[in-house]
Amino acid sequence: MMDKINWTQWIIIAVSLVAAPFIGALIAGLDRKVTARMQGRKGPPVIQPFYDIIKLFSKQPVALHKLQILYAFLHLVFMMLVVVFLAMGQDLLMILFAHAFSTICLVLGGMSVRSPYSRIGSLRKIMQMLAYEPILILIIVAIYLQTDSFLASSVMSMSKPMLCSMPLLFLAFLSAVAIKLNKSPFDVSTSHHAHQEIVKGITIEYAGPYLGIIEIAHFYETAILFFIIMMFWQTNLYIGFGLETLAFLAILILDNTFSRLTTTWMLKYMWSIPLFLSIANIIWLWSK
Amino acid sequence: MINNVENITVDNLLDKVASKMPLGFRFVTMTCVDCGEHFDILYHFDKNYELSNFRLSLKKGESLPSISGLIFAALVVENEIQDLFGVKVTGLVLDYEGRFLLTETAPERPLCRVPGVMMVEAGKPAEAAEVK
Amino acid sequence: MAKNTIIPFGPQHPVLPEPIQLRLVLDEERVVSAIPVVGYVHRGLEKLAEQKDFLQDTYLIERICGICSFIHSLTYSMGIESMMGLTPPPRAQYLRVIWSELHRMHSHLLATGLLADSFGFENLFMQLWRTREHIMDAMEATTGARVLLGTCCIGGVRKDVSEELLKSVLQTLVTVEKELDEHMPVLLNDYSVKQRLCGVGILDKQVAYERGAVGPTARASGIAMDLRTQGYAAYGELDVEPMVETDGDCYARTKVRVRELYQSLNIIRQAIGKIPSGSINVPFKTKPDGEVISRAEQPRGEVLYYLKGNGTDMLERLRVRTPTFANIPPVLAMLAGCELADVGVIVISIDPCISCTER
Amino acid sequence: MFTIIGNVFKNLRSKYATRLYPYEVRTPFAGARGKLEIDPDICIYCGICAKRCPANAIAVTRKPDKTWTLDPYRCIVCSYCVEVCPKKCLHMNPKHRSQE
Amino acid sequence: MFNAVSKSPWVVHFNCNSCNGCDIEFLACLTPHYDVERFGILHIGNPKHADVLVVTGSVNNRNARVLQNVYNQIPDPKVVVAMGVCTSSGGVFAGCYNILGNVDLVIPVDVFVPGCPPRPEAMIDGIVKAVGILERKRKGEIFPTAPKPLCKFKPSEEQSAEKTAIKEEKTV
Amino acid sequence: MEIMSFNILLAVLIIAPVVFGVVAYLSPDKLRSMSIILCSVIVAAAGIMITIKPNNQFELPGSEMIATILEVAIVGIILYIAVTIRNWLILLMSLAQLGMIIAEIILAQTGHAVTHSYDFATDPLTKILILITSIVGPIIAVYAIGYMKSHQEHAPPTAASLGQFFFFFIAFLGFMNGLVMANNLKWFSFFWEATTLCSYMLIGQDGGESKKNAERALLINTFGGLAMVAGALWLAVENKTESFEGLLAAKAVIPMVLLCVAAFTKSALLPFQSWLLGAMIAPTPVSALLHSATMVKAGSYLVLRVTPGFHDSPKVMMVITIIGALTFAGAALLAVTQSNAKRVLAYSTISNLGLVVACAGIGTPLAYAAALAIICFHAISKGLLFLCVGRIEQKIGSRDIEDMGGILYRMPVTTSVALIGMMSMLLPPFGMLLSKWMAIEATIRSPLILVFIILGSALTVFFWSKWIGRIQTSSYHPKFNKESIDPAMGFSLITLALGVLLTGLGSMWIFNKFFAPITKQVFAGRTDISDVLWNVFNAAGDFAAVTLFVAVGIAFIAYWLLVWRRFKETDVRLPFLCGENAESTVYTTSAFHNSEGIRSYAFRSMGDKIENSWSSTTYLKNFICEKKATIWLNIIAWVIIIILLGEAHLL
Ligand code: NFV
Ligand code: SF4
Ligand code: SF4
Ligand code: SF4
Repeated sequence: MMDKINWTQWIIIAVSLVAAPFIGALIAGLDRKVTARMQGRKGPPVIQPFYDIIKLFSKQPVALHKLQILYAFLHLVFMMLVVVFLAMGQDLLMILFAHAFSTICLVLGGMSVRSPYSRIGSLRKIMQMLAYEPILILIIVAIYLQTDSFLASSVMSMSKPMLCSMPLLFLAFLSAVAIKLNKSPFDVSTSHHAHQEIVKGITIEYAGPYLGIIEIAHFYETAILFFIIMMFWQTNLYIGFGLETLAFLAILILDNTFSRLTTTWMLKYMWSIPLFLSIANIIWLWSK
Repeated sequence: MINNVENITVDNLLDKVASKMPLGFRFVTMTCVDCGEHFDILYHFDKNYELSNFRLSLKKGESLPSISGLIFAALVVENEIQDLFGVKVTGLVLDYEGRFLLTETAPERPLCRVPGVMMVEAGKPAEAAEVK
Repeated sequence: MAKNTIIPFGPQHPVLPEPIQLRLVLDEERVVSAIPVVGYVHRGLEKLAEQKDFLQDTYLIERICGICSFIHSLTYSMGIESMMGLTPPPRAQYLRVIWSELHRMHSHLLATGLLADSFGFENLFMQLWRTREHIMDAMEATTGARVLLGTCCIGGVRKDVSEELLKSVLQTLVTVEKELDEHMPVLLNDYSVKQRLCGVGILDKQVAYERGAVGPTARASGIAMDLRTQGYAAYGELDVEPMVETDGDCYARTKVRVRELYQSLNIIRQAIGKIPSGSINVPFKTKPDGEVISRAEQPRGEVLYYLKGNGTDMLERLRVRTPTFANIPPVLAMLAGCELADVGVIVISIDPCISCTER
Repeated sequence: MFTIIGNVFKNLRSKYATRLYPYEVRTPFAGARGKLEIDPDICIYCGICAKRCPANAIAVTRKPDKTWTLDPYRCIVCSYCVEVCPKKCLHMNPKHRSQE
Repeated sequence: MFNAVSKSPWVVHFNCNSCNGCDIEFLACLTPHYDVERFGILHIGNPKHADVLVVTGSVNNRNARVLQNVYNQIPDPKVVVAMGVCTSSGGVFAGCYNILGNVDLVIPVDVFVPGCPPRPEAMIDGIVKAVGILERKRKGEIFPTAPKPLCKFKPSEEQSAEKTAIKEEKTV
Repeated sequence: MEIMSFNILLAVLIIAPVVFGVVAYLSPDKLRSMSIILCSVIVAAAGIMITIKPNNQFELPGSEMIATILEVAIVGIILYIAVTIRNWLILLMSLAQLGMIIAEIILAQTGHAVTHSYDFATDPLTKILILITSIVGPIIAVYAIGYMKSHQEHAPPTAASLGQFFFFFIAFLGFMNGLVMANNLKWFSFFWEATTLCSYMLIGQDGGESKKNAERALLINTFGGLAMVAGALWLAVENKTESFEGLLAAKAVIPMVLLCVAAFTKSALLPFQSWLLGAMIAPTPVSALLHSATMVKAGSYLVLRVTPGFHDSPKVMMVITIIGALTFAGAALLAVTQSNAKRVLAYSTISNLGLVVACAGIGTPLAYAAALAIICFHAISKGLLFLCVGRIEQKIGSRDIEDMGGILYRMPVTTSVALIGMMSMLLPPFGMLLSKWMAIEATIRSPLILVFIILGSALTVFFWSKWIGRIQTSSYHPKFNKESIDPAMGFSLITLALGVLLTGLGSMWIFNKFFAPITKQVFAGRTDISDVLWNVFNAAGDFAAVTLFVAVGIAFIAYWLLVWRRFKETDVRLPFLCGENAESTVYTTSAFHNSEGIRSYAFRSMGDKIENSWSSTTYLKNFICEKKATIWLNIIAWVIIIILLGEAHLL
């Protein structure tokens, strides 16, 4: 309830709302830098994403029609909501829903325009959702099995790091993160710099500030995902941070050692190995 | 100068062309040359790096039957000839109707020689740009 | 039931480096039909060549395409030479071979790099182009230009290459080979690359033959055809074998290119080893007259020049049939029934060069 | 799978391949065709270069005064003119034009 | 703010009519040896996200409208960089029947990069210059189409006053 | 206020519709509309009144006899129909049904005493269904006035008369009310069969092809009827009772399972789903009323009614849950493959009914509350969606989703209403999402079910967003079209849309105010069940609901301030078509697909011709085919049902 939130919580919410995009942007900047170095290039400065965002907001706001932009706003707001929920340690399922709806809004925005590439990208985005959503839910199930609670805050009450009890789920989750960040081999619906058969896919018709909104939402999302990775070692922040770095490098290496594969492949893969890993992990937890 | 040239006519064109493929010839391309009164249309076939050609002389204004029904690959070049020389090619599998390489705004039949005018001034000299 | 998707694929499309439109009809994401729409790069160069004199044409012809430019001017020169009865001196012939093969290498690296880009392997693209840069340097060092070499002329070549430079080219080749050894396994053995290439865009031998495929496209379908074996320029004295694969899919085409890269390395080494000294061109006074067909093996396949001179400075007709021109009908056969995601890959796998095609 | 990973780590370890162009300029290759230059004092304004240039980039006038004009936005840097000039007053500067 | 516009120019490349020479040189700019991403440049492939339009090749009858469309789809502020002599005059192709000519017949161009093809270094110069213009355009300055100065030489005897000054005099 | 006693209200609810139906049948067009409206008002008023009254019971003297006679009569009618359409299977089954009824009578005559209980009663569960029937029902009936007017103009000559249509349509409301209030199984069977009959007649309304589909519906539902009568007979013989009360008290597993099978047929769960799809051939109001909002809910109502007593047969409950969950996921999967709007809606209905059954099977309070919430929210939303589709179909002459692009501009009101309906099926803060959330939380302890529910939810999101994406696809229009709507249809659409919006926005509140107390009542005094999730859910739900509102509000306000007001026509750009966009600002309104304002999706193609680009939606053709998937799902479902029967027998 609103009235039950005390001022520390308000501060936490405010701080996380402000900090998340910065962290996300920083990660994106590091991503670009490290990717460049992996390819033997010098690469852009680490704060490049900030320049990009500022630039996007100084561009002319062009669009195909008005409705499209509403969805960009909703996309961002739901992403922010996820951050708020996480900061409040709220129900994990609700967090997942909010996150899913954020994505759905992006999809709807992409589909609301009469632009074939955008629509194809949107459909692929839904496929991506189909691919990773079960894993996210299974992670929640695993958390529930251990804590008997759906609350995000309950994770902190676990005495052992989550990674110890859900190592396989962690691996599966990394695949999901790769999808969410549109990294090879999963960058089917849109992709940041690669040249794709559907051009920019789902974001193709957003320009200027509206693209900026979507980018910011993406930063939020990145921050959220990395926060969740950190939660896998909730008992020690430093180790959690190390875990995060490792995961970050792993995803970048994945990005740089794989080509983009097809949607069909993605679905098949995600519904076989990671799903199998997750279910195995769940069964193990269940039998414990 | 060009070896293995056989003269053919519009009437036996299709038969001749059809007879080439079973012999293991690969269709290479066609060349159209404007010879003033008529077009020389050369059909090039290749077997073991050896070209063998048909030469068809087509009167201006006459239409050329398409061989794209026999050899799909000829489609592209026939459309091109139709564009660039204004030769009407009949029976194309996919007819771009003279809009293959050219658009409405482009000159018509650009590769035809206009009698009398042998050379169009190619490009403007540098002064022209300077004046502008 | 649902209508089919109709989209233009190109002309301005990041996967296609060049403007060509494929009008795709898709059922969900499966291609039902693909119709090429061209003319975005049509310049009308054949006409212009008739209006410049045949010496200037050498430079014009080079600019049919920046990727395979040298071999264009080479084929053109060979045509004019045979019209005028000239035989370039052997050193020129060898230099021509060396530059041709450098061109082939840069073109193949470019093509495979673009292919990697088209299936989203950015890193591989970067690495291949990085390797390519060595070859560009070698070309710039030997000719003075990176792309449009401008060194082939009628009767020989314009520029001699010193022994040191040739040595440095060999040196470059060592680097290139080392890097190729590193990258080629990625192209050939990587799981994800194979996923995208194997079994995609299959062109079987019969169709390849009927539709007149040339170059790596044809060779990948099992048609052993390489004009270099006919021994134009100095190829007759060098060891050239057509590189043939039989699967006819994108993977086979890539493999042909990869093998040709090594082959080119080998040829250049042979040529540098055997290169005689002497003059680099022959003087001439005559004007081209008569009709001639000249053919050579471009990176993408057989190029055919039809030249008709009339004893004046101007040619009466110059016609170029480039390899991509011949490869367009086969690529349409490959596209039918493929996935949208593979359209770019398939198109790039024949290494299309539209500016060659449309001139 | 992961066949390129060795290369990735190699790149991470070693210095980047990038030439930091505007800050560090590589010396051009000797004999590179960067831009066309003329020594106007040797030139006899015969106009042969202008006639031979495949791109019509040169204009030479003798009257009212002697000028040799190059349209650098037309020149295809082929150095054909260098070859045909009887006085050899044209030469190619290995530096490219915008690098002045 | 931070001149952000000039620090994050996203490029869309349209190959008009080029012989690919300029094209591949431009692509080479993206690759490790030149790496224009150092300047924040992304080859984005979609005009709606772009700030810089890189054109190679001259305009012909069919692609003029495409060029126009691509240009129109780029939101302001935007700059156009024309690579190669084809873009500035038609280059060696001037006079071809299907060539309309230079790119600035169709869209305003901010930077012309001479050369056939320009070296990647020259292209980088061009883009860097264009990016400066981009920032000033954001501030509302209006730019005319870039000039294409000729290089005019006269025998130095005739230049009695300043003997050495005119090596490369530029006129518009 | 005892203005009207319970008994009178009851009678009004059941009998008034039938009477008005007869009036509608006999009267000419004008009067018919009047009588329908009047009936609607009366039923709605009575429905509301009976719900605000305390729970009550009613016993009819001699009801045994009346019910039996009515039941025999209705089975007789079905028999007659079976003979006329020469469907021997139906004939056989109704004969068996008749036989069992007679057996029961004979039993009673031979002194086999059966405990009597009251005949009709209201309790919270009943009241929810009455509310749905008597509020959503009349609204749809009003819509039908407008709809049928133009439907009849284009109907084939084989179509039955409007009078007949409205008779069954209106009378159905009464039967439905009776059905949910009946406590006595005899009465229940009668109403059950009566709704089957109505459904049959209404599906076959247009004659021809539709007759076949009606026949299938009748066949499957007769099978259900058979199961039900068998259950009743068993109950009477073994447990000497014939009321739900008795059933629950006796904990008789076999009759309960038989009743559940009957419920599955009516709710069209797998493997009985085929009739509901066939039923989509009926005029859209029928689909809306019978085949999504009310009649099919009878099945899930029955499951909800009987399951609370069987917590000590966990295996049976488990199997019921599995069937529900399988249906939920399976129907959603099939819905993904469909492009026919009504079939999508049908599958979605089946899917949701599956979820209700699954929740009922889980049987914890949270699940029970979720089931109630789904029934309620689904009825409103789905009713609305059907009405929208009906209208769209009449307007564009197609029920293919792919043809619905651009209707946002052509018929903004209907489309917005439809959008609201669809959003309410999957987006927060609408009730459906809330219910699904509860369902997931409730199933957390049974991973198998959870997997189904997760899959089902994901697929649900998939097909809805595809559809939403399609209908809102549009180009830029400076102004929207003015839409002219038939007043009756307009009224229904707007009321239902308001209903959806209000219940949606207040879903958390409604939940806490109504469903939670009802559930508590149902589970009152049950110590064997505790639900730790309950409180957590409430707290979290509250917080989520409030923040969601705030967030969405912020988004809208920001959007309005920053974009809506400032958006200029000059900021409009054409879509990315690889640079080959054809001329832009050509406004045409002629052919349907060109009525798109700016013809922005045109591109120049082969030979410089201008062509329209088009992008269809994916139906996962690469992955699944409806036919094959149906067969497999049916096989699995049959296996599960057989297991269920076996399970019941063993206990
Ligand atoms: N190889 C080659 Fe060409 C030629 N001739 C051709 O299609 O590249 Ni531009
Ligand atoms: S050819 Fe040489 S001497 Fe003659 S004008 Fe040109 S530069 Fe001067
Ligand atoms: S270099 Fe070539 S293009 Fe340039 S002026 Fe000389 S001849 Fe003309
Ligand atoms: S400027 Fe030269 S290299 Fe560039 S496109 Fe034109 S001809 Fe080709």
